[in-house]
Amino acid sequence: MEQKFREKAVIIRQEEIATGIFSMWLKTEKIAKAARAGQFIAVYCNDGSRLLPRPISICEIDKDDDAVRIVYRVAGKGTDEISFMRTSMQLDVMGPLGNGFPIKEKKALLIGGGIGIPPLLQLAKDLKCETQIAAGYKEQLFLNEEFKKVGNLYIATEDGEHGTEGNVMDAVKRNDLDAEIIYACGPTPMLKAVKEYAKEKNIEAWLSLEEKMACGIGACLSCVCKSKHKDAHTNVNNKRVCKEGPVFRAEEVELS
Amino acid sequence: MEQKFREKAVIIRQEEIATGIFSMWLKTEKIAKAARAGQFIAVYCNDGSRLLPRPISICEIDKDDDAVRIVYRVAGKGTDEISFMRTSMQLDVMGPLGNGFPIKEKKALLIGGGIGIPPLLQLAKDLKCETQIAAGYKEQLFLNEEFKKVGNLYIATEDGEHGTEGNVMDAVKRNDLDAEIIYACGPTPMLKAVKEYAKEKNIEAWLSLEEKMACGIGACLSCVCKSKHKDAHTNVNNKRVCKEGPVFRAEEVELS
Amino acid sequence: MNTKVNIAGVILNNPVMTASGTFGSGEEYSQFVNLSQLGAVVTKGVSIVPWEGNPTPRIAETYGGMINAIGLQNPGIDLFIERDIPFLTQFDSKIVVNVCGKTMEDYCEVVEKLSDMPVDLLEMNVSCPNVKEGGIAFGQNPNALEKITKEVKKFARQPIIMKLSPNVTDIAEMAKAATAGGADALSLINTLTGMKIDINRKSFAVANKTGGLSGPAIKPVAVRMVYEAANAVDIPIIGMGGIVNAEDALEFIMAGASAVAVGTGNFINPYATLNVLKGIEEYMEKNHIEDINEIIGCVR
Amino acid sequence: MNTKVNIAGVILNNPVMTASGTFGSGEEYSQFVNLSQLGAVVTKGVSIVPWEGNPTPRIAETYGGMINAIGLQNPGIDLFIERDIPFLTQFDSKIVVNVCGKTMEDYCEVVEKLSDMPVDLLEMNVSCPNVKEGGIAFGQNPNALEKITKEVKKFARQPIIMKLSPNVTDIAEMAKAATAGGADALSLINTLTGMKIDINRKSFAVANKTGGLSGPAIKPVAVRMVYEAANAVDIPIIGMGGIVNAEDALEFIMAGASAVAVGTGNFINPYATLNVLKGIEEYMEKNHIEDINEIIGCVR
Ligand SMILES: Cc1cc2nc3c(=O)[nH]c(=O)nc-3n(C[C@H](O)[C@H](O)[C@H](O)COP(=O)(O)OP(=O)(O)OC[C@H]3O[C@@H](n4cnc5c(N)ncnc54)[C@H](O)[C@@H]3O)c2cc1C
Ligand SMILES: Cc1cc2nc3c(=O)[nH]c(=O)nc-3n(C[C@H](O)[C@H](O)[C@H](O)COP(=O)(O)OP(=O)(O)OC[C@H]3O[C@@H](n4cnc5c(N)ncnc54)[C@H](O)[C@@H]3O)c2cc1C
Ligand SMILES: Cc1cc2nc3c(=O)[nH]c(=O)nc-3n(C[C@H](O)[C@H](O)[C@H](O)COP(=O)(O)O)c2cc1C
Ligand SMILES: Cc1cc2nc3c(=O)[nH]c(=O)nc-3n(C[C@H](O)[C@H](O)[C@H](O)COP(=O)(O)O)c2cc1C
Ligand code: FES
Ligand code: FES
Repeated sequence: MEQKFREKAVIIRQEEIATGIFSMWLKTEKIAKAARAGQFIAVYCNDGSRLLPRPISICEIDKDDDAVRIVYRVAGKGTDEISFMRTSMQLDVMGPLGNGFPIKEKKALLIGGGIGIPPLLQLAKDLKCETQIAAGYKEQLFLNEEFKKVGNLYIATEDGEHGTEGNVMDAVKRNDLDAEIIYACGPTPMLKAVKEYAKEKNIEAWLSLEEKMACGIGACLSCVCKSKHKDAHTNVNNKRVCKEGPVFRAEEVELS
Repeated sequence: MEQKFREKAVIIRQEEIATGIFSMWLKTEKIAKAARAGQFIAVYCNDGSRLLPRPISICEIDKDDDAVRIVYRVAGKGTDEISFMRTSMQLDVMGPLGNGFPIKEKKALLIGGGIGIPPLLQLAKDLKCETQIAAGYKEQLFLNEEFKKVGNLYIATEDGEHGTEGNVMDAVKRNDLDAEIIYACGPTPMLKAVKEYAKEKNIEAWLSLEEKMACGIGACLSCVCKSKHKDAHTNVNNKRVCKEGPVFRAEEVELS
Repeated sequence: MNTKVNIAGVILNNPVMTASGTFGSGEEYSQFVNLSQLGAVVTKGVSIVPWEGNPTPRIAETYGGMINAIGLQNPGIDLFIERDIPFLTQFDSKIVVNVCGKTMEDYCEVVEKLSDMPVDLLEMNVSCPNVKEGGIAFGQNPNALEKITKEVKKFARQPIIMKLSPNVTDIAEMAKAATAGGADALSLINTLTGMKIDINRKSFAVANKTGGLSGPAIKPVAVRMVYEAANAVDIPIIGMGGIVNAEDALEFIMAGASAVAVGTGNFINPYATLNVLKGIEEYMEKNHIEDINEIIGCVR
Repeated sequence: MNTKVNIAGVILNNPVMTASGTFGSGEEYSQFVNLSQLGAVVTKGVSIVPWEGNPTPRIAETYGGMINAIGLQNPGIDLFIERDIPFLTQFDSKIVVNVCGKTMEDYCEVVEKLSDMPVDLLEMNVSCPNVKEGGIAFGQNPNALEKITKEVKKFARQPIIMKLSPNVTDIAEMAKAATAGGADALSLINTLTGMKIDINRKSFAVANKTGGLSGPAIKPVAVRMVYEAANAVDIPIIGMGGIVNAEDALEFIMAGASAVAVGTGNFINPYATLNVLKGIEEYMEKNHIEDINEIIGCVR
């Protein structure tokens, strides 16, 4: 079993990179060393009325400096609280959690939608073959300059102000993006479209899923998704997003 | 009815004046203007798990600068939280609450025990006649230099390192302190002793009481003490410490 | 935008009320809140004679909530009628008088005394966990509840709200019993019986040993019970338990409450009632809801 | 300093246990906690056949707590015996298997299968609010509770703990019924039934509509019920509900619990169980308590 750690991370810096989207670098003692692309951390709130940790994907890992970067959207009270934290303040975190993306030597297409884009950054940096990135934004761009440095970036925005008008699959189709492997992270409707596209084109595809979590480490069975095969752990057609996931082979999971 | 306000006060400064005893100056919009010696403010915690305000007496009032000073002991989680706050941070407060000390032109003896000493400071400053202050500390002194400037200070400490060895009533008796009016604030056993002493010597005495509070303004009936007379409000022998008090004529209340 | 709601024929300007016992008879909070802006003010429980209440400490803070065992201290109905009702009639909000008693006769006498008064609704507290006799005994047994409701109805000129205790196995059964007894509306929940121990003093944190748990901590239990009651009976329901902001209130409304009451929330912020009201209006505007009645019980 | 406690003849090294369903069978948390340091590990509920559990979302955060409606997903008793028991026997802590079922026969079959196993205690979950059949139905009716206790006892070689539901009018009555049925110990409380509504989606926050409320928010209710149960029966009581730190645990112990379990607290901090244990030892040292048994039920 891979090691997980609970630590007090120190905030190196935090900035708002688009309206309501924050990027935060955290200095950790052990998590950065152990982390891989596609894994996530559990971030605990300081306010005692909010008890459960917030799962946030790892966006970048700096092994030399023992730091991880997260990019998150203010979605509710917990992320709002965290967005007010400043350099040198401490944050309880646990990680690295989940399985992460499998790194394969194949021509890759990374598909990200909205706040599903950030976890693809470390993945793009880790991949060794040709890497194409399709990123679908609502309006405002973020991380796009950083993605340009690590692959060919194709953008979609809802109003078409940047890149293709429409969603990220429109960008994929418009640019006729071809690949031997797809990695995707984003909202469920997007993941469904990716799954279908991959099946049609017969491309190996890996999807990063989300589900409400409590323990984050596989003990509570809050975060299951429906799976094709019986899960070794509980002997039913459920897999734990926090443990067997968040990244699954597309055919393995039912998206609802 | 006198005005009460709920505001966001700004911390002007905070310092630890003895181990676990903090002094904090708060800039207020309206509270300082309305406040009197012996009144208190309700201080709300930022942590959402702690809902009820903490009643803290006003130690000093700076009407020119619209500021009030509180001096408090870290007694539990709420005061602990507040003790970590720094200059320019904001704190929700409500006040001024309660009746305050009656200011009379009589030779006065102020008796304070432990964390009951601070509210006597503004009182001592407001009194116009001869003012004697008896202050009983456990070990460490605080505010003593400030009291010296506004009256004759008599000190008691448990180990006798400063002033009289013993409690504050030992200092009163040892120095044979005489007065036409007594104002007292401190733990219940001390208040009982003061009440008895005043009765014996036939001195008018006013006691500042404590009780667990919820609303702080007289609506919830959490904070009652037993009274000699029927309370006009609820028609029984109870008075609300937050509203009819915290300062009562000694004969008026039963101390238990 | 319409925020008017109908509680047993009484039209409240808006669904925001105060929870009994947390707001006195409104005087203290009137320094902060213009009472005319509230849908209704619900008074502290009043009994036939003055009650002294319990010894102190009467309250203790708990995680996300508080325990109280005030023990229904009150001046008795005569002084109440003389002083508190005239005070409240100055305002536009509806007046709800909360009634407590030790025996069935106690309740009936108070109700009778109030029958000619300018009071809009009467709320029967048959669910106070902090007094020995009466109170909760009626609120934990469906037969007793039905019976006291029937009895009280005989003396009442105003519509009767029965205030239910959450300390029961089946809230739907209790809601049905009160309805069968002729209740015009229900309010729930009263407090959950709780206890806090002071481990340093090795004793109970409130003198009464047990007390009633209120505040945000209990909201999920309250919403569930309001939902179950609303789906069991057809009379209007006033929901309460942990409401601090508009989102809280809207949960209750969507679960089936026609009005809501703010209790412990007042202690956290004296403006809580007005904040709740403002937030409800903002939500309605943002979501293009013309009439609050559209969303009462919309989640099923 | 002695921290050993006796639960129905089974001696735990210390009173700190895990609460069923929050700790799996210990494997996941064993990365953080040396299981040998715990008084006992209590497993997730196990049934005669595998259960799929409820649809997601299965949980929602609430103020100072959480709602869950996992629905008792579990691999069934056979895989459990093959895999989870051998895992747990590696450690010094006692092993408590939590059992769930839809019918009385279900419970008895699981108990029978476990009777030859190296398991120290069996805990009957007759109080799960999140499954339609069985579960809580047994836990809300004193006659049904007495009957299932009797029945299960016939098949059990280990002492039986009956886990009580807090969703009842009178917990003392339930404690007495389980005791009359032959229960060797009681554990309480299971979760309070609650509901959360997502006002933006106008729907239930957990797919099952209702779920079980747990965490610090419910602690005062749990302490009160442990106190009432401890004063109603003579068998040992395992207290739980919102325990996050040693002060919480000591409240339960002083109210009458011989042991305590940490549930939701594990999600807040994976080291919660060990922190509780350490804090208890520190409290004992500071207050010169030689034997933890001195303070069990010391507040009356
Ligand atoms: C594996 C995983 C990786 C994620 N990575 C990112 C990321 O990199 N950046 C980012 O912005 N967001 C990410 N999310 C979503 C993020 O967890 C939620 O937006 C966040 O928890 C919301 O918390 P809140 O307190 O602001 O909202 P609230 O609504 O106040 O949260 C209440 C509760 O619901 C949970 N919750 C709310 N929304 C979600 C959600 N979408 N998924 C899971 N739990 C939720 C919270 O954790 C909390 O327990 C990820 C989710 C998962 C499961
Ligand atoms: C009128 C009045 C004036 C006071 N003035 C001062 C002062 O000037 N300086 C000072 O240090 N302390 C003062 N106190 C006591 C102070 O209110 C408590 O020490 C403080 O509330 C403890 O809060 P906590 O969160 O640290 O402790 P916790 O024990 O965590 O508090 C839990 C709850 O109990 C209440 N509580 C705890 N102790 C007391 C207490 N002694 N009296 C009333 N409520 C209590 C808290 O308000 C809170 O609601 C005063 C109390 C009263 C009633
Ligand atoms: C201090 C206090 C006093 C209360 N007194 C009464 C009362 O006199 N009559 C009554 O019916 N309910 C009384 N209640 C219960 C409240 O009206 C309300 O039902 C309960 O507190 C839940 O709402 P909340 O969580 O918003 O406080 C009291 C509650 C508190 C906290
Ligand atoms: C996610 C989750 C799953 C649970 N599963 C079970 C279970 O399988 N069997 C059981 O008896 N209790 C179960 N419970 C109840 C707990 O064991 C415990 O009684 C309750 O949560 C109160 O304790 P806590 O506040 O410390 O969590 C579960 C609780 C949670 C939060
Ligand atoms: S969050 Fe507990 S199993 Fe995934
Ligand atoms: S604290 Fe509410 S009446 Fe005094």
